[in-house]
Amino acid sequence: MKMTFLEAIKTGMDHEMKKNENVYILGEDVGPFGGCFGVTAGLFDKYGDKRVRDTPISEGAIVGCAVGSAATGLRPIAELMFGDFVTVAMDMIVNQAAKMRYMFGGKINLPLVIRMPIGAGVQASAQHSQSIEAWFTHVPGLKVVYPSTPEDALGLMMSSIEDDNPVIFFEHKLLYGMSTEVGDDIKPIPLGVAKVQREGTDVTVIATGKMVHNAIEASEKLAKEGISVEVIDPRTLYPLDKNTIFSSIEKTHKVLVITEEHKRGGYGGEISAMISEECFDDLDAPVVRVGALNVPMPYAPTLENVVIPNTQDIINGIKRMF
Amino acid sequence: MKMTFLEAIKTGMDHEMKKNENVYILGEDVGPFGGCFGVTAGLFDKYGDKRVRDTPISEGAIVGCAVGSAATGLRPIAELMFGDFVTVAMDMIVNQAAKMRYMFGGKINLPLVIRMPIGAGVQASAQHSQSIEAWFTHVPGLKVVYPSTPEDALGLMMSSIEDDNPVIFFEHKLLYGMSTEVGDDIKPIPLGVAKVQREGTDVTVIATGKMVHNAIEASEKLAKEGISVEVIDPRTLYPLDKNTIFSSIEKTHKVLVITEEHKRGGYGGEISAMISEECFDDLDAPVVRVGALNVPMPYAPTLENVVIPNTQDIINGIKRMF
Amino acid sequence: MTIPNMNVIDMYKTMLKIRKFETKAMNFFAEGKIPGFVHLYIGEEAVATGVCANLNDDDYITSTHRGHGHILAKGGDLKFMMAELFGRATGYGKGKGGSMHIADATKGILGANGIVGAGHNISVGAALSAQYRGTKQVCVCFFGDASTNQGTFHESLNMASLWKLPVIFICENNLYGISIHQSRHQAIKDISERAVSYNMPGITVDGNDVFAVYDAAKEAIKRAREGNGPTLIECKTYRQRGHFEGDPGTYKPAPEQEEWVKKDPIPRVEKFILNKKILNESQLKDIQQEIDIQIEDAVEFANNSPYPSLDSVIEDVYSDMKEEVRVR
Amino acid sequence: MTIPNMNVIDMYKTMLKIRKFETKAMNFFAEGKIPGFVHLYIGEEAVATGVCANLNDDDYITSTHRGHGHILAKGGDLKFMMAELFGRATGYGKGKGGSMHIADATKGILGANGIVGAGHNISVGAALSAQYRGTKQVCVCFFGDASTNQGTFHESLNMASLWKLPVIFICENNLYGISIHQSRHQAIKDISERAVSYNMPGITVDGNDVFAVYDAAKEAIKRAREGNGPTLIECKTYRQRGHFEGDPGTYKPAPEQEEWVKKDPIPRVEKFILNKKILNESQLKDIQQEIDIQIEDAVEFANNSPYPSLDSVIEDVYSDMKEEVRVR
Ligand SMILES: Cc1ncc(C[n+]2csc(CCOP(=O)(O)OP(=O)(O)O)c2C)c(N)n1
Ligand SMILES: Cc1ncc(C[n+]2csc(CCOP(=O)(O)OP(=O)(O)O)c2C)c(N)n1
Ligand SMILES: [Mg+2]
Ligand SMILES: [Mg+2]
Repeated sequence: MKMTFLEAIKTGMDHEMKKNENVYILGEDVGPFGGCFGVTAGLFDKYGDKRVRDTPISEGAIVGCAVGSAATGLRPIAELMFGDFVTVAMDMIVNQAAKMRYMFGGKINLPLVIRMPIGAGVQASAQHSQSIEAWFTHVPGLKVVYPSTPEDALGLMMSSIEDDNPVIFFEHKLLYGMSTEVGDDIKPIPLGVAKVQREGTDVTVIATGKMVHNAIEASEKLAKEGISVEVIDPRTLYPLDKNTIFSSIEKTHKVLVITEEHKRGGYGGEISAMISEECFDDLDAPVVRVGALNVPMPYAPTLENVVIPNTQDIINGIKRMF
Repeated sequence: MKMTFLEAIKTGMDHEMKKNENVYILGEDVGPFGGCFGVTAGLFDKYGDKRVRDTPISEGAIVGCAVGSAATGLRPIAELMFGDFVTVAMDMIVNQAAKMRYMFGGKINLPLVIRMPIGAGVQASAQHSQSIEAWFTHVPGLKVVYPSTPEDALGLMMSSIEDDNPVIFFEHKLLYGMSTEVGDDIKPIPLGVAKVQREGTDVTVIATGKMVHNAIEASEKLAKEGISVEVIDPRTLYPLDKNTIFSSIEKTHKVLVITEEHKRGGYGGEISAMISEECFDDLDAPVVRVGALNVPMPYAPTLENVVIPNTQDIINGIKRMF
Repeated sequence: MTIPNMNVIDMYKTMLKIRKFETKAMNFFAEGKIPGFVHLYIGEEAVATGVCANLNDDDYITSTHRGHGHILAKGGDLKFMMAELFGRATGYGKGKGGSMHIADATKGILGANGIVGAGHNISVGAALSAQYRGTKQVCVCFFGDASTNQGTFHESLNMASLWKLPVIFICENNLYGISIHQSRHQAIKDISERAVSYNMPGITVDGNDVFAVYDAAKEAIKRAREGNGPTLIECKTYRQRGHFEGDPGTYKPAPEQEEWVKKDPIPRVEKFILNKKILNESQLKDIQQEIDIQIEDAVEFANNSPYPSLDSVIEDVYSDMKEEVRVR
Repeated sequence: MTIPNMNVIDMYKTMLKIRKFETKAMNFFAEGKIPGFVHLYIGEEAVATGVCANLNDDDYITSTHRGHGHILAKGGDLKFMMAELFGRATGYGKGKGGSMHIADATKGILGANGIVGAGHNISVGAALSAQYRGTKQVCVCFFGDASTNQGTFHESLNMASLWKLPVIFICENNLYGISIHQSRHQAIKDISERAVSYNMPGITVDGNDVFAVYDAAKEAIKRAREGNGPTLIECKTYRQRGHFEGDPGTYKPAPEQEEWVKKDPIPRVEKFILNKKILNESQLKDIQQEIDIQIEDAVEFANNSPYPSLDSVIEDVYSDMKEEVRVR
């Protein structure tokens, strides 16, 4: 069946809520309003205010509530309206959720999911457009998921909810409306398994989130010029499926990493560094990274377009390697 | 004269406070108590409670106060008692301080310094030991300073206070007691200039914070085995002095990056990726990164020692390249 | 009430300016001429107007995502605001900020803000700065009812009261945080009660009565200027539009909406002006026309302004260096 | 006061256990046998004891950096605690947590916490969980006076009251946050007044009177169990030691310290027990010895416990995978 990215996330949550009554959703305006982007629309009618909870504007307490209830038997899904607002909930994620299991000697589980819409492209400017994957991939104890298609969003959401660890679930807001075929056999997609989105032989492109689609577009264009591009979407940033990446590089010997985050200090740097460290002899050219410019996201569409990496940037980056 | 790292930071602040009455300090217990690590001890007696302000335990408001007062003519120095507590002040740093200048079209300056003691080694466990450079180097609009010697701490503190941008100033808590010679001619050290801490010809080690000293120790040991190591301390993580790094690599063709942060997603990855991207042809071996294990910092000294990278890890990493 | 006629007229003009500016923005947004998010202040104009009528140019304000009213009331320029909404190089933020990030340092406007509750903290810093430098400046912090559940509210009021800072906390209780009615985000009715926690005065006023707001603010500002510390003023008002443009606001019960539209602050002032014979009908018309012209001028200014150069995208992030450019 | 003699004796034992455990920890820290940070609860034992005497094993608590007393009062095991302070594999956290991070899920102890104010948020989650699952469990949130200026306090009390969650907020007002006297961190005297902001009951009790604490907590816990929501209880007490071991606490005026040492909660209970003839002197001695033995046993247990294996360092961070090991 065809499904939008947004519906896929909702369907994933719905399935898990049906299966397990301890799964619940909380966040700002997630109830009758259906969430700022409409992701939870309809769930309130189905599950009521106990399981789809509107909260005050208190992101720290929202995540704290998730942490406390996860530690005591529930499986919360917390929505942050925009990922950018996690700046007021960092402590609960970083110092509490991520570390409790370890500090307590492994004697406590924290099965919780924190959903964060991220990404630019809607002229929402500097405080509503950030890509913040790198902060969380740097924090031991968190799993980090970032799907790029409806099908993956659905299956990965199910796995995230079923996981006994805190999971950060990123959703690129420009993908919400994207609609594609989703297999009828709805089931979890394991965390830590990458997907080869397009096979190729000349160069490996590792892309995340919305950039996966730019990478595919770039490879279609490059195919016409005789360059065969393999596009890999890690889907979960951590755990990272190194094997799929390494196998591809053994074949292509060239890599470009494309992420929407600011290039400086991004997770793309981790991927690049890791590849250089572990596949040096396989590389015929330096790993090229493409990312957003290192400036806050500007408002004017013309400026925003310059800051966000695009298909042409990927093409340019690849061509530099040939 | 000889000076401890701690005294050097204090001296840097003292000099600037003397010069400019709009420079002031705020933070928890920074007044008569002198700060949890004693860095501000004595300044309260000298400058009084207007300029050395004890605050309630409200890190968000502390940094917010710094932001609001910097925007209106003061030059605040905010102390976070431990860098780990920045999790409750992230918004003021990331969404406000770093972005205001840009969002407002460059029409506002934010001359403020946020001091954060970081690092492990005192059995303070998971919530009092983190190295969090990577979060801030990823945020456009912030400058990030991380000195490793008293002399640098002093001069860089002066420059940080005189800078018109928000500066994150990291202090490794194990360095506070370190005492070395500081030139009598006290003056600012410009941000963005690396220091070659030890010259060498066979391999370049880029090290930050306390790890600079481990790197020097490693190079002394390796010298006996005939391996000549050049140790570079960037001192400011951003702006990063690429030239000094690149010149060294042109000579040595081998690089190891050693940072105390968790390896996954650390700033070490950025440095490594950047070097691979820009110096690929100069490299005879993959850039090796050494960092902390990707687990929260444990309490027991034996465990903590395993997690923190040490001199032997640097030696091992270098030997792998030969 | 002992407000001079001059001030009454000025306040009327300000309210009208806000209303007309926003009505334009509303239409432009609907036409797709303004992108991003636009949060309108329609129905709440009396709050910003009544408060700012007491302020000097060098006093400070912090604002919110719903900032047009605050900025105009504090003396912000229609032209630079409209140009910013249009994403032009002449806008307040050179097109980098948009509706949620308008600031004007020359008027003490420390910025609209996209983060709910951020202004609380910043206002304390600005007030500290005034106290530190020994000026008689004050800072007014505007914020919504729902933002009073954010930790920043608490930390800021505590610190401001402890240090007797010259800040005035103006809560615009418009009954909603997006779709959430006040009764669903806090267990109290009068937000001014929260002043107790900080040992500061807290009062509630009719936020649709510009004179009531004016009077309450006057006293609080005086108190602050005299070094007696902060005040929390809750202004009961109503958001006539959806949360942002595009939100139909269907969660607001129709009778509630109607009741509040009846209490619209602008006709109330018009009636007052006519009743008290401060101005006659035709004089009011003149004012309305005068403001229409100002708005048209601002639109024209914005329309005729250049787009920001693409190179400018890497400027203004540091005071002393540029980020790296992309070669495309 | 109508507390059965049995309970009085139990509470006495608990207080003594805390005192003696911490006195040991204090000495071990001084000798360098315990590294890291150690924050002692000496002088405040009546609070945790009086509150927890009303709790069941499956009720929850959240604690602070100063957690030994809470954990022991809630049924934590001396042996596993001491072993944790010693950094041994048998400790509550297998040597990974230390003094600031002791938890015991089997006793509903959701962890001491190194972040001031973090427990507030977590307690709300635990209480929500109890309400959600329809149990009659409650959660007690312990925290210091200075932590009530942290945003988390505000957000948590607001949410708990709004949702009528079964949580009891116990403020241990020991007059200081590290070196900062209460009068220098907030503009109020009675922290219980802050309950007004959330429309919940707020009361202040003598925190050095274990029976007063017991009574107040009993009522609040009943209220919570019956679905009537949270209560804020402020217990006025005093931290007899420095903030952490190593801090001489010179900022505390000597007369203040002396006055409070006179109000030490343990002799008060002893006097009560003797006066009321609940026990005689020799019976008290027996209890003291019994606890001394328990402490000695705990020390022996800790001393004889193995250090954690170095391999264990990469375990327990995820439930289903291990991080990469270092090859050294
Ligand atoms: C930290 C943060 N959380 C959530 C949001 C999303 N958001 C923007 S405005 C708003 C409602 C604010 O309500 P209120 O404070 O009452 O102001 P009003 O919109 O009614 O003027 C929300 C939830 C945000 N911008 N920042
Ligand atoms: C977020 C955060 N800020 C600061 C600290 C440092 N710190 C630890 S305990 C403490 C004082 C706490 O005072 P209070 O809440 O009164 O508890 P008490 O120590 O008196 O029991 C401070 C400032 C911290 N651990 N976490
Ligand atoms: Mg509102
Ligand atoms: Mg205290």
